[in-house]
Amino acid sequence: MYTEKVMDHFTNPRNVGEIENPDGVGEVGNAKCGDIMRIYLDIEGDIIKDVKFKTFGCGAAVATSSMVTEMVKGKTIDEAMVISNAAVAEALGGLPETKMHCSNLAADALHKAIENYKDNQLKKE
Amino acid sequence: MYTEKVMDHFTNPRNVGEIENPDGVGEVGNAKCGDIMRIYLDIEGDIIKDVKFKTFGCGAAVATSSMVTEMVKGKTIDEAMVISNAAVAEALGGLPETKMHCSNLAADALHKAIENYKDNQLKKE
Amino acid sequence: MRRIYLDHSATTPVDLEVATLMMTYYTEKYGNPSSVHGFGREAKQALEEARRQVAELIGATPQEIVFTSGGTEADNLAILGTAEAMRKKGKHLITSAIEHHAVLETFEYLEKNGFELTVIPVDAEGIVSVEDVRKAVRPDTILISVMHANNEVGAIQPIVEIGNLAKELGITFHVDAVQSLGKIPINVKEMNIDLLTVSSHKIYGPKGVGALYIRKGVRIVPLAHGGSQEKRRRSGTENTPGIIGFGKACELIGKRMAEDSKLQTKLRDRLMNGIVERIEYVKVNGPIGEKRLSNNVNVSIRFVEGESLLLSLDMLGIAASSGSACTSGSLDPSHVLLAMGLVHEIAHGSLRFSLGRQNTEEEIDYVLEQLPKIVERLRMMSPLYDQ
Amino acid sequence: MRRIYLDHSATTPVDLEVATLMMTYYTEKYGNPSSVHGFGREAKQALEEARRQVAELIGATPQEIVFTSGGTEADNLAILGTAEAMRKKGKHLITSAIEHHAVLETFEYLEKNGFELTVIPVDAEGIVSVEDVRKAVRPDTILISVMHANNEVGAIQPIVEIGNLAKELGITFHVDAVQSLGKIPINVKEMNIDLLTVSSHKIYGPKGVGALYIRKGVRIVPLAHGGSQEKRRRSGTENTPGIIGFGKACELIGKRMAEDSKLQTKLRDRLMNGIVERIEYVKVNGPIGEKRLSNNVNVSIRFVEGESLLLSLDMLGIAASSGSACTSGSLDPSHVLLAMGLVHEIAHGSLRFSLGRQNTEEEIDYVLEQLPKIVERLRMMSPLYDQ
Ligand SMILES: Cc1ncc(COP(=O)(O)O)c(C=O)c1O
Ligand SMILES: Cc1ncc(COP(=O)(O)O)c(C=O)c1O
Ligand code: FES
Ligand code: FES
Repeated sequence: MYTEKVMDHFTNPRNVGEIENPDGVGEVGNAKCGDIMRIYLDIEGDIIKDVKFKTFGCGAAVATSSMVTEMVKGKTIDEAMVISNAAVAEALGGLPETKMHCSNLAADALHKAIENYKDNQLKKE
Repeated sequence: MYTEKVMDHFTNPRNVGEIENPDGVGEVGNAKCGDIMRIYLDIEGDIIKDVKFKTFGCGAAVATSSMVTEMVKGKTIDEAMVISNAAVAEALGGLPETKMHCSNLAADALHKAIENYKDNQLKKE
Repeated sequence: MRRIYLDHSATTPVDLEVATLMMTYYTEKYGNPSSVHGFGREAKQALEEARRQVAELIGATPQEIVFTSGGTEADNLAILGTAEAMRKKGKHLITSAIEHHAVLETFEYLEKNGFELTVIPVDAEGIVSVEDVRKAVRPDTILISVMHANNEVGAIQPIVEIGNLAKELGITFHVDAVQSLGKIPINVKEMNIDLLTVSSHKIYGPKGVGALYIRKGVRIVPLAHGGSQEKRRRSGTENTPGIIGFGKACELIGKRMAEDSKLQTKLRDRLMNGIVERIEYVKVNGPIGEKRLSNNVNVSIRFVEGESLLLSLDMLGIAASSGSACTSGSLDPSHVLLAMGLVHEIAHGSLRFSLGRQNTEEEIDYVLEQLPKIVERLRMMSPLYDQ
Repeated sequence: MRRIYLDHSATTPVDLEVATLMMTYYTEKYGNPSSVHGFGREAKQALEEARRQVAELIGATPQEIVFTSGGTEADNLAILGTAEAMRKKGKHLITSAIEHHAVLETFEYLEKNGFELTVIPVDAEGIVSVEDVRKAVRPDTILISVMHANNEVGAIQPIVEIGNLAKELGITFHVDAVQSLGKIPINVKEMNIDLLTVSSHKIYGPKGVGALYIRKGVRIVPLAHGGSQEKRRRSGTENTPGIIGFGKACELIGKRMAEDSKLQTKLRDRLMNGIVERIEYVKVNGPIGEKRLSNNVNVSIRFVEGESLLLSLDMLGIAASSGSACTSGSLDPSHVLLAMGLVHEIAHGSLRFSLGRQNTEEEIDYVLEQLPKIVERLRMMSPLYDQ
C-alpha cells in the first residue's frame, strides 16, 4: 500500500528527536485519527538551520514527518510556510487515498512551529 | 437422486404397451406437471390377468407406472383398488421429495381403469 | 463409461491454469486482502489484478467492478440496489419475459413491495423488440433490465439498440451477461450499459464468484452490511482465490473467444442439423444463425418428456439439460419456451445441449447416433405418439 | 526472509488435504448440483456430505444448514431475515457492543429503518452480562444476537446462560460463532441457539464460504431471489468446491480441536507473558484464562501507535493485526477496545496476535526477541513518551 519512499522514511526517519531550547515548537493532533506530531525548529536569521520531530502515528504520519523535515532544512521560513500537505505527499511518491489526511499532520505542525517562532520573536521585541 | 430400483424400472419398464379390446382403460394427466399416463386392463372374473401402460412423463412417472403394473398383475380388482400412491413409491425404495407427486399418476390411472371396467360391466348388464 | 459433457451453460470445468493459480492463493498466499502485512498485500495486489482483468474483458475501468458471490447476487444487487437508490425518483421497472430467475424473481419481489413492473414479451425466436421496450417506458421508469443472451435458447438480444434508448431517456440500464461473457464481445461503454452482471463459472472459472459492473456515477444501495470491502458496495471477506481465478479466466477467454466461437459454431450446427435430419417431429427453439449463441442447441422433441430424455442420455454418459417441468423444483416448464409461444406439452419435451471448449466432433456424432434410439424407445412408451 | 503468520483470526491458510479435495471438484467433478445428470449428481452428493460435516461439528441436523458466501452474509441473513419475518411481532432488537461489523452495521441499518435497538455494554474484560440482557428485554423484543467469542480480544461470552434466557422468553437467539468454531465445542441444541453463523476461512477452509444454522421451525426471509437452491433460503449456483472444502475443514478441525487448543494455549501464554515481562507499560486486553480463546493475544503498548507497530513487525516478516484506527478505513479505533473502557490513545496502540496450527515456540521466541526493540525505537520517536 505504501510507496518505497514512504517505507524508507518510515524505516529510517530523518531528523527524529528534540532540539534543546528551540526557536519554535509546533504540536498538532490529527482530529481524524488521534495521531500526534511535534516539530522543533532552530532558526538563524530567516533560515531553518535545524529541525527535529517526534510523532505518534501511523506509517504515513512518520514518513510525512520525516519528509517535511528534510524539505525545510536550509529553507527560509517564508519558503517553509508555503509547503503544502499535497507537496509532502507528492514528495513521498503519493499516499493511499485513505491516508491522504496523514500528510496534514506534518505540514500543520511545521506551520505551527513557524508561527510559534514568530510569536517568540514578537515577545522578545 | 433416484434409487436403483427406480432406475431399473425406468430403463427396463415392465408391461409397456397397449391391450387390444381392453376391459378397462384409465388415463390421467398430472395437473402439477402436465405428465400423462394410460393404463389398460385385461380382467377375468375379478382377477387382473394382464395390464399394460403408456406414459409421457418423467423418470419417476415411468418407473411408478411400471411398478404399479407389476404390483397388480394377478391381483383382484379389490386388492388393486387399495394400492396407494405411497405404496407404489415405497415399493420403488422411495422417491425424492419433489417427485412424490409423480406416484399419483400411476395409482390414479390404475384406479380410473378399474372404475372404467366397472362402468363397462354395468353397461353390459 | 465415456462421459460427454454438453451442459456448459449450467456450469463449466475450471481451466487447469486457473485452478493451479488458485491453489497458490489457498495454501501459500492466503492473506486477507484487508490486512496491513505482507500476506495481506500480496493478496490485495492479486485481487486488484483480477479486477483489471475482468474490467478489460468488458471495456470498463477496474474501479467500476464489484465482486460478488456469483451472477445471482450480482443480479440482485443491480436490481434491488437500483430500486432502493431510485425509489424517490420513480416506481416503474421494465424487464423481459425470458430473463433468468435471478432477475425475474427479484423484480417480482419488488412488485410485491410497492413497485410496478412491465414484463416485455418476446417473439417466436425469443427476441425482445426495442419498440416494445420504448412503448413500455413511463415518466417514472427507473430501470430497464434485459439480458444479453438467453441461457436456454441462446437468443441474442438487441442490447445496443436498447442501450441507446435507455441513454436517450436517461434510464438506468442493466444487462445480465452471464451467458454471453466470453462468447460475444462486450463493451459497456459503447453499448451504453450502466450495470452488467457476469459470473465466473460459465467461463471456465470457479463457482461462487461473479461481478457487477457499476458505471462510474451510478448509485447502488448495498445488499449486505459489515466490513468496508469493495468500497462499501459489497461487504464480507473477499473470496480472493476465487476472484483471482475469475480474473485469470477472463484473461484466457478474452484471448480465445474468436477461436472458441468458430469451433463451437461448427459443432453446434452439426448437432442441430443432425438431430433435425435424424428425428421426426422436432422443432428447433430459438433463432438460427447470427442471433444465436455459438454454443447453444435447443430442440423440442414431440411426444416425449424432457427428464426421460435426460435420464436416458445420462445412462450413456451424455450430460444435457432440459426445459421440462420435471427437472425443476417448480413443476412449471421453462418460462422461456412458454414466452416464445410453445404449448406446455411441447415445451415439456425440450432438450438443451450447450457446447464447450473440450467437445469434439466425435462426441457430437455419438450423440447423433444414440439420441434417435432413445427417442424411438420413449415414443413407443408414450400415449401421445401414434405411428 | 522468514515469514511468521500470527493473524489467524483474520484468515487461515487452507489445509492441504482440503485444497486437494477442492481441486477435484474444480477440474473433474465440476457439475452443477442442480443438474439431473451424473456430473450434477456427484456434485450434489458431495454437497450434501459437506452439509452433514458442518452440521455434525455444531450438533445440528443437515437440513438446518444453509450455505452462504461467508460469515458476513450469514450474519446479514440471520438478522435481516429474522427482522423481516418477525416485524409484525415486534420491532425491538438486542445485541452487544463488541459484535463484528457484519452484525453491528446490520442492526444499525435496521435501526435507521424503523426498528429499535439496544446495544448491551461489556465489562472491562469484554464480557456481556446476562443480567444486562435480561434487563434490556421488552415485550416486543424479537431477536437477541450475541457473539460466541470476540474476534479482537478473544473474550468468550456466556452463551449458555443467554440461550436459556432467550428460550425462557421465547425470543429468537442468534450467535456469531465465526471465531469460536473449531476452538470451543458448540452444540446448538444444548445451547438453545436458533441461528448460528460460521465461516470457512477461519478454520483452514476456503474463503468465500460460510453457513447459517437455522433451527428447524425458525422462519427467515431470504436476502436474494432467484434459483431455488438451498431450499429457497439462499439463491445462486452453489459454490460446490468451496462448500466441499468447508465440510472437510469442519471434519478435520472437529478431530483436532482438543489438541490444537492445548498447543495454542501454551504458545498464547508464552507470548502474552513474554510481552508483559519484556516491555514496560503494557496492558493485556481481554480476559485471562478460561474465558479467553486459546489462540488470542491482545495487548496495548502505550506511547506507540498500532499501524507503526504492524509495519515494523511486517518488515521482519511477522504478520499481526491491530485495533488501531490507522489500519482501518474508518479512522475510529477498535469499537471493541473502546467498549471495554480503554481510552482512545491506548486503544490506538493495541496489537493482536492470533495463533494457528502451524505456529511454533521458536516463532514466538523470535517475536519476543524483536518486539521490544521495535517498541523501543517507536517510543524514542513518540512525543508521548518521556523516559
Ligand atoms: C442468464 C443467467 N443469469 C444469472 C445466472 C446466475 O448466475 P450464478 O449461477 O453465478 O448465480 C445464470 C446461471 O445460471 C444465468 O444463466
Ligand atoms: C466474529 C466475526 N463475525 C463475522 C465475520 C465475517 O465473516 P467473513 O469474513 O466470512 O465474511 C468475521 C470475520 O472477520 C468475524 O471475526
Ligand atoms: S410426473 Fe411430472 S414430474 Fe414426475
Ligand atoms: S495520521 Fe492517523 S492514520 Fe495516518
